[in-house]
Amino acid sequence: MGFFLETLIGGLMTGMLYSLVALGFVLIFKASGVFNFAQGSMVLFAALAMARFADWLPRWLGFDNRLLANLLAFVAAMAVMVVAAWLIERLVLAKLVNQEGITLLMATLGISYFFDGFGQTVFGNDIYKLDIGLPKDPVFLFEQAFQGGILVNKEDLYAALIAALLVAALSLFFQKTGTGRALRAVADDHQAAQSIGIPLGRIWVIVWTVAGCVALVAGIIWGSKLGVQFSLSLVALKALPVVILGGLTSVPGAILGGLVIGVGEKLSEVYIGPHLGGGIEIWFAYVVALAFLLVRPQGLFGEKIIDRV
Amino acid sequence: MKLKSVLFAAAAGATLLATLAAPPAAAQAKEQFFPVLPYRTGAYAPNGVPWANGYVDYLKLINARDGGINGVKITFEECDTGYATDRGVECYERLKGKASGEIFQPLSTGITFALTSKAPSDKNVLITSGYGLSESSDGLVFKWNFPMLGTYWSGADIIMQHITKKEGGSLKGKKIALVYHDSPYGKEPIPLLQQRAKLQGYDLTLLPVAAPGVEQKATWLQIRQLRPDYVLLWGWGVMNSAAIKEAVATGYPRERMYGVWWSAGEPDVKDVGDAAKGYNGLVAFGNQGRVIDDIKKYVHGKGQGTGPIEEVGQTLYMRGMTSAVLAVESVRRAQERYGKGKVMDGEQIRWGAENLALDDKKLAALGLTGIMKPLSTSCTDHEGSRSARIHTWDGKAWQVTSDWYAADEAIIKPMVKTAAAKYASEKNVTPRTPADCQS
Amino acid sequence: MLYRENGQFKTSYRADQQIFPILQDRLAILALAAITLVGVPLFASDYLFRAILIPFAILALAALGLNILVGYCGQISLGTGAFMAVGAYAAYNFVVRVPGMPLLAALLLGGLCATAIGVAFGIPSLRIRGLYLAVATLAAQFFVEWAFLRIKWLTNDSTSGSVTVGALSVFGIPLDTPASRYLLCMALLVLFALLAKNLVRGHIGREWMAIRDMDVAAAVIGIRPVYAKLTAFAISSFIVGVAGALWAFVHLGSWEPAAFGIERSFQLLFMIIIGGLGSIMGSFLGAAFITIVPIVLNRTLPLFGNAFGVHVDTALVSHFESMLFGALIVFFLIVEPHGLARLWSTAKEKLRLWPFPH
Amino acid sequence: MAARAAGDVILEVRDISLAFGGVKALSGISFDVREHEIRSIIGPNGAGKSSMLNCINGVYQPQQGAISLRGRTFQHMKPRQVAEMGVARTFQNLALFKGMSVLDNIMTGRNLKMRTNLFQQAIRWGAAEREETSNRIVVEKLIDFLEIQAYRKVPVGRLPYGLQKRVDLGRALAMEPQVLLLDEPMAGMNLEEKQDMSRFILDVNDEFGTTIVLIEHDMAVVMDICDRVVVLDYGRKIGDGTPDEVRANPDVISAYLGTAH
Repeated sequence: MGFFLETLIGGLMTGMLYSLVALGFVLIFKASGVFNFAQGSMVLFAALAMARFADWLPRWLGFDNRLLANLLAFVAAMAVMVVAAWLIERLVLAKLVNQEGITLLMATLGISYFFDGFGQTVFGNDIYKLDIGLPKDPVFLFEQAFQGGILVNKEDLYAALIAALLVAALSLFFQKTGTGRALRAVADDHQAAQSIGIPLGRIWVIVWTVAGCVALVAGIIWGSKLGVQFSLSLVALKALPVVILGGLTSVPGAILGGLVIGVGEKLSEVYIGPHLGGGIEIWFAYVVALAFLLVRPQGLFGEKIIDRV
Repeated sequence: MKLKSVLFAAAAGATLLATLAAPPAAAQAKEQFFPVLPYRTGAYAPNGVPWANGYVDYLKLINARDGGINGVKITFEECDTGYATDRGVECYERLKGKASGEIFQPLSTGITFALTSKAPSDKNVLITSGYGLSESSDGLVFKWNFPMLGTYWSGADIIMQHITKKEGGSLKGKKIALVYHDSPYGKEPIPLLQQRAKLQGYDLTLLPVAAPGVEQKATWLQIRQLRPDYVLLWGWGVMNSAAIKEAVATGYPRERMYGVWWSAGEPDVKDVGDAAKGYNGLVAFGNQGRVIDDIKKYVHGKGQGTGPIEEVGQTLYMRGMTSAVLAVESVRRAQERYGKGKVMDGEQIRWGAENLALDDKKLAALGLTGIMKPLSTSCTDHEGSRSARIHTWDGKAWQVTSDWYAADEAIIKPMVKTAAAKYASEKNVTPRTPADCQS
Repeated sequence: MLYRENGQFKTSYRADQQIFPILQDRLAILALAAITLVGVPLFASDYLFRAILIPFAILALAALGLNILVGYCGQISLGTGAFMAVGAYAAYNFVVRVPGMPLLAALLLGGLCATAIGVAFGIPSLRIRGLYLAVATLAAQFFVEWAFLRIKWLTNDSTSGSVTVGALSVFGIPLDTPASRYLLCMALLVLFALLAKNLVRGHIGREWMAIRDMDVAAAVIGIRPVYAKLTAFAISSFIVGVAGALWAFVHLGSWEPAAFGIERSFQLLFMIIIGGLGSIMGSFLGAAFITIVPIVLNRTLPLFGNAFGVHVDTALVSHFESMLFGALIVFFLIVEPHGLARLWSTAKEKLRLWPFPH
Repeated sequence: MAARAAGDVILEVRDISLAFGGVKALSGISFDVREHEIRSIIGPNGAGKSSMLNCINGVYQPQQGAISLRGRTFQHMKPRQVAEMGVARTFQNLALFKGMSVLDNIMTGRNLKMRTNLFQQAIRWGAAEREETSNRIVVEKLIDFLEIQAYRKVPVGRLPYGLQKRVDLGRALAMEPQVLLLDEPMAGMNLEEKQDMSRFILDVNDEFGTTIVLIEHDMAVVMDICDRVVVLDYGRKIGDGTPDEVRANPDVISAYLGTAH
């Protein structure tokens, strides 16, 4: 029982991170109809920027204070992501307006390759330490209730909390603020949005910036966990089943989907895995999502598509 | 207008093709060419880079200090494989034409598998120091493979010996878990561990981790539930540090974790720092010796260093450097038979690699005392030396914490024989008999 | 002046329906065939064969298969690597388990197994559309990779999960020289290209394109989406499977599931984007481009570097490579969505008028 | 316009209701179509005209009601079945296959007539080639009939709107249909193009003896060329009869003509 709870909690905490990345996908998709395959590379890129600046800035400016360094680095990395977002809008999206989803998807594949190459050329391809002072040691709950207690990984706990906060903030931003409303307008109908004077270009820059910020936070969390290196670009792959499970256009879908997948893959690995020889995490989430799509092609909360002719 | 550009493009394409079709420049006289297949990119770059630097630095050292191998200058060229099998093959094809017979060291079990079937027909020597097919230590079947300084079976065997010793001789009823990179590399040790499990009566749990190994929470929850007495780590790249961090997070004692030599380098622990204190790993050589100073003096001193100088002497760097030693010495040995100061071809280098005899005297002469154990290969045994030590991370650096162990031939030999035989039948290779070894 | 079609009048629909209606094209293609099948084997170096020509031929074949699915039927797949893997391992099993199994038969059987898997993973396409499908096909990728690592039976109980094949021969002719291997791949490539071309210009091809362009209208004029999509999946994954088997047997000779990882799927996708979606020719051009560019970069970049006194190390080269590919993908999608194939045909258009424009 | 000899009922729609979620698109629609006549469905935007056709085509599945076609009655039809029973269709906002040439678009209309299997097609030699050619001949006739010979090999995307409409018609005719459903064939055309199109429609009706169901906005055209009219408004049927009867119908006047003038 205790073990089950541990797995469950572990899954939920991982799931929260998936939700975060998935949210990046959903925001961009809602606002620009782009399925952003570059999300993962953005995570890597942002994390690299953060880690390297945290390392460089003190040397350039000649101070020695980890907190300050991290803060400045965060700002710098954020700035980088804003520029990136702007460039992407200018050089790619603006040129591909009203193209089919598949074309845009492929374009983001291209973007992601570019990010990987560029990021590692500029920031290097070693493994970099990114220490934002998250505690690494575990805590044990209900030691009296369960033998050995329930282990909770503090770092993951904090990570999950940060993710949850950001998710909440984004949902609010999306629902409440004027920009958020504009975003949703664009999401519903580009032409209409334009006709009532919402500048598509700016909206897109904003969403991609937001996505960049999401990537940065995810990158920091994973980076401080795994060290900042190339593999970070692969973690986003794990958020894909989340997105299709939750529905490409649904914020709550992304959040719920993330938790479901997170818990699902941990439980499956721990309970089903041993019978199949282990290592099933990597595809289990996909198969679940796939099976689900067969029943509900538009995902948990996605809108139903009706053919008009 | 457009036509012009099209024609221009066509012309450009043609010229490019011409450059490609042009046969690669053949090695000049008095130059021995060494291809280098590193990976400085991709998920495994952090571990691939120091290895490559060590390898290249040593080649540079031989030129800078000794003016080559008995006067034969060393030339080399890198081709980045990114740890991908097909790119490895491509690099092999690209570089192999550069000289008649070369030594390849792909630093990837997958690429080794692919090249094993190509090297013989091309007469290229394949030295896989500390990786590759364990059964390829049988030189009768694998004429061109040289898994020198220990295969994975040797490595696993040594770890088990060490653990057995710690447990006072018996592992009966103990629980051992193997956390491994879900790839041919990670699976190599399994047969040996199972074999020993039969003999020693411990029970072995296999926990694969999908490459690249960033997500291990479930794995370590299982370990926490299973509470094994020891965890063997067979990871590469990010998987290692991730594993150690998960161990910290699930409170598994690092003292009871043992990594293969690929899981016990600086990149694996450096960003874990103190938390990794007590974590153990295999190491097949020392890091104090004259050659280190020579590299600092002749290579880095002259601004020729491939990587940062701090890296010199680190575990993976040393693995790369010693691999280069093996390559160079194979050529040197070949020259002893086929003529000093001559450029050696594939067959000759192969003979050299097969008849290496690096005794203490030779090692001393090379400034390798305290770094490498004596090693001597023969056509039945391409491994040469199967000994290693345990070293432990003290939070700042790796400290050697055991004496040398030698893998237990009694267990490994028969396994090698059967596996090699299976390979021979599959690929219908006819094994050599000890008689025609001198060819 | 040389490239004129006027004066060539079609007297029958049949003549109008052939693959190369223009005389010069027919001659050119014959010449090309002669060169590739006779000229090249005589003059190419081993390196050229094994590092460029053979990989090109095999990848072109795979790209051809993928193009049928993505380019003609509009069903995007990110799981191509998986289908290649199925082809490879299936063929391997036939070879090791069935004594005296001839190579070609094994290749084709491998293809058939890939077909089965392909159709199985194609079924979702009947319910799921576009992006959802794209992601869904990743399931195939990861599952298959896992299966070949985990299920020992599939790898003939090789302890490490990686397998090797022995000496190859076709009709008793041993494939020991690169040239012979190249000829095998080329022959298969040409054969399948021809069959594929016939399909896409036949009515099944029109059905695929109809589904791709406007599936509702297609249904209304009596096209069964199920049939069209599944045949596309079947034929595509058959060709891809054969390509996979070739890649494993002829190019690698010894391989592990990682050889057919997701990177491969993306690489093939790039080939058909750059080469040209919905164009047989495009598959060839794309494959050629993507096989050659990295090698060219590897050879030329360091030279440029030295020229400007910058040291270009291997890492920089391959980072630059992925940057370049990324940029090219975007470039093509923006500037020429129909890829090199379209550039090629525009070039021909120009050539018709040359030297008198308009 | 001389009333033609109206044959017996070929298509009958009984009490069809269709809803998307809560929105009712059609409620209890019934009407019949006689062989060889030109029947038209009119009504303001959002009256449910296209939805009606989509039900007949089997693109939408009506929640209730039945459709009987040449004596056979169906609750639910698959588009394929409908097509096989000789019902063809053109689309309101062009649903041509953009990537394909005019020729291929129309050839696609022949798909039901083409029987060779995959392998025959792959080899192409013999049966497949013959089949291709024979169907090509039929299609070429249509191309002549629609006067678009010059554009054979042009991708339809590049054609002007009016011509695209013709290709759409051609693709439908290629099916040699008994019943032809035309969804606003003249929408967005200039007068001249409209006249051409009307001519084509009448010719089709005469030469091939095809029964035609026609959705149209443009009252004038409808009243000229069609025999009987159904009037829809907000998914309900508010009028049915000859053009003159419909003109007289007060509901129709208020709902439609009223707004039209």
